[in-house]
Formats: sequence, C-alpha cells, structure tokens
Amino acid sequence: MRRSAIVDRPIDAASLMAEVSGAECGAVSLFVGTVRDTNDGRSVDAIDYTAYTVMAEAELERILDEAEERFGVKSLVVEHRIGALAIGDASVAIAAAHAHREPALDSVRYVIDEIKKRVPIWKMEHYSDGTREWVDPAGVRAEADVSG
Amino acid sequence: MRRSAIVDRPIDAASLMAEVSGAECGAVSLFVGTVRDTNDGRSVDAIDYTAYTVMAEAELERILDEAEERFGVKSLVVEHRIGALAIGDASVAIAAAHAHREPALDSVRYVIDEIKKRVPIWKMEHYSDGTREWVDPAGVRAEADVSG
Amino acid sequence: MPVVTVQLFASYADLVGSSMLDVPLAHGDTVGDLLDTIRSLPSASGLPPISRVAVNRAFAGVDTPLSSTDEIAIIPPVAGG
Amino acid sequence: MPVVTVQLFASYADLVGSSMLDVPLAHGDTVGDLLDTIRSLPSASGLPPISRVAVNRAFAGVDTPLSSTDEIAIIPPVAGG
Repeated sequence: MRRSAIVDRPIDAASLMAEVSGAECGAVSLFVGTVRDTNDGRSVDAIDYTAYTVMAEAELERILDEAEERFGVKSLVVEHRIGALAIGDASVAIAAAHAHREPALDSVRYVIDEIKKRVPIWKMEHYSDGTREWVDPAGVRAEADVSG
Repeated sequence: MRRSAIVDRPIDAASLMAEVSGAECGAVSLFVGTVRDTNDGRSVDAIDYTAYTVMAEAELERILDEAEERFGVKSLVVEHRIGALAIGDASVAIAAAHAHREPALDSVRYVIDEIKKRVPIWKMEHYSDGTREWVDPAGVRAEADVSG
Repeated sequence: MPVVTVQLFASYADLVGSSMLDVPLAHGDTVGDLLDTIRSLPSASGLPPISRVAVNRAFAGVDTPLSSTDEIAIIPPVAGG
Repeated sequence: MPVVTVQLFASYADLVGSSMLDVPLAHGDTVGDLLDTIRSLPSASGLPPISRVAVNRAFAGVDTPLSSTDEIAIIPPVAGG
C-alpha cells in the first residue's frame, strides 16, 4: 500500500496505520503533526492551511518514490490536511511499515523532513490577540495585509 | 504523561497516542512492533513472550529517564506485552509527543533501540513445521530442549 | 508579446491582491528572465525576493526555458507539516 | 557456606530444567566469582557462556560484590521489541 493525498477532512491516523500494516511487517511507524496552541511564544487559536494542491500531490508522490528507493519501504501512506484546523487537529500523518524497524522509522522521518522543505503548503496562524500571519518557518514572517 | 509497563493484554496503540498528546505538542510519534509471519525465512505461527518482569519494568523506566534527559521529552509512554501472541499482534508500542518533531522522533527511536539491547524479555517462536525456538537476535539460536 | 499567467499563493497572493499575475514572456525566456520581468511589474512591487518557481508542478531552476503553455507558479516559503 | 538462588529465564531455564539455581557464595564473592562457580556446577553444565548478570534488577559488571540478600539473575540474550 502506497498512497499520498491532500485532504480537506479530518485525518484518521489509526486508519493510516491499518492501511500499511500486514502480516509480513514487524514494524509500523507513525508520525502525526498537530496544531499547537502556541508558536514562537504567541498564543494560537486556529490555523488555516492552504496548498498549491496539484503540485503538492505531485511532490508528495515524488517524496514517497524517494523514500521507497532509499529505504526499501513499500508500505507508506501520507495525508496532509488543508482548510481550517483547530488546536489539536492533525495537519499531517505519515505511516510506514516494514519487516524491520529501521526502514519504517527512517522513511517516516524522511517524509516529514521533506514535506517541511518542499511541499507547497502554507499556513496562516490566527492568534488570540486577533491578529493573523502567514508562517515563514525560515523565521522571516510575512505580515499578512488581510489582518483584521 | 510518562509511563512504562509490561502488560499481559492487547496493546491499544491509539490509547497510547491519546495519552501523550496535548495542546502544547505539535508532534506525536508512534512505533508499534508486531508479530511477523516469517523470521529468517521460516514461517512463524505464534510467539510466546516472557520477561523478568520486575527488572524489565525497572529497565524501561531507566530508558525513559535517559530519553527525557537526552531529548527533553516528557510525554512518553511505552508498553511491552508478554504472553502468547498471534501474527499481527502488537508486542511493543512507544508513543512520544513534543512541541517539535525531532525530539518526538528521536525519543521513540531511542526507546525501541534500547529495548532491543537491554530489556530482559525473550521470545519463543512457534514455526509452521511444529518446532519452536528461543530467538537469539545475535544470530546464535539456542535450540529449545522443550521442542515437540 | 505572449503573456503567461503566474499563479500566486498564500502571502504572495495577499501581497499582490490576486492569485494570478499576468507576465509578458519573450521567446526563449527562462525562469530567471521571468523573475526579472516580475520584479519590474508595478503590480508585483510588494513581493519579497522570490526564491522558488514551479514549472508544470515541479520546482525549476533559473535556467529552465519557458513556453507560454507552461503552468507556472511562484512559491512562497513553504510551511506544511 | 551461604547459598544464593540465581534466577533463570527463557533458554537458560529450559537448558537447566529449572527457573532457579542454588549457587554457593563465599564472603566477598563478586559477579565474576559467581559465574566461575556456576560453570563448575553439574546442574548448570548445559548453559552457554553467560554474558550478562543482573543484581537487584539492574545489569552488574563482573567486579560487583555480592551479598546473600541480593536478587541475582543470569540474563540470556534479550529478544524484546
């Protein structure tokens, strides 16, 4: 089972685990990214995720190709959610299974690291003080001119 | 939430994830080890896990101490199951949560790696040909004199 | 001169006030040429230095040649995960 | 001479045919001395070379001194996970 998707509904991590699991796999690894209530010391109420969806899907597929090539992992599923997310909601989930633990662990880490670098997805954080901002993980925040 | 346990009932990985998750954590990592249907090319029907339970529990606690010290992860739960397990059953599950992904991923990997090295748990594999053996991961199998 | 429609997202779309930007494209223009042209457009004056361009749904280097049928997007710093 | 009861598990228990092994312990004996004594016992002749000993539920080096009240176990190669 290999699958990637940009979704606009809640992510069911348990279902991703079930998708990759099989009698030949002794190791299942899962990573879930969730919306935190604070970022850089600011209190966050919610996040809007937006994507260049067709490219994000293509980029996710390329990342899965690379993970399979590097780690020999064929059971690998990733979903990234877009839209309005609340605190605690899962924004991304990656599940991998393999006969042995190292490839399962390595491939999950590879996929989340690459998503952070290159999948065209953006998030606007809504802060408790009423402001909002596009997040730039490089540290240079682009003040949104839509704040209000 | 920090907890370790040797259990003799099924492991509920989703419940471990829920235990470690919190609004301040943006990353949850989970590893589940399951019983495979083959090992070293031999067809496996089932596995009995046994432990030096009081020491295994103490060793798991020491491993969690070390993971917290090394990676700053306070939300870390591990369960290892003992008894008679069937193909696909989870033998071990480790869940970690942190504000950021690296400590969550690193601590899960550390805990499973250390479990494999030093927690006094053993497994007897039951093969489809009717034989059974204590597994020695170092590769030197101790032929069980209880086979039959 | 043909015009290509460049897709904008997130902060770039907010800064320009649109999710599309029409950019004149000369025959033989590369991604680098396109970026030079964008910098000269009054409508794009609010954009920060652009680091990444996608052509046909994949990142493309500055030497990549462009045609008017390409799907082109400029990509703000990504923040998925 | 006092005797300590050494706990056996898994393959070691099967090889000895018991989950306990009574081992004479001299005053001042260390883990290393205990292992030498075990090797000399006919009842333990089936055991492979022992790599690890636990004293009071933690791994202990060969120089660790023992007392008759210690909880002692010899640990076969572990296979958890």
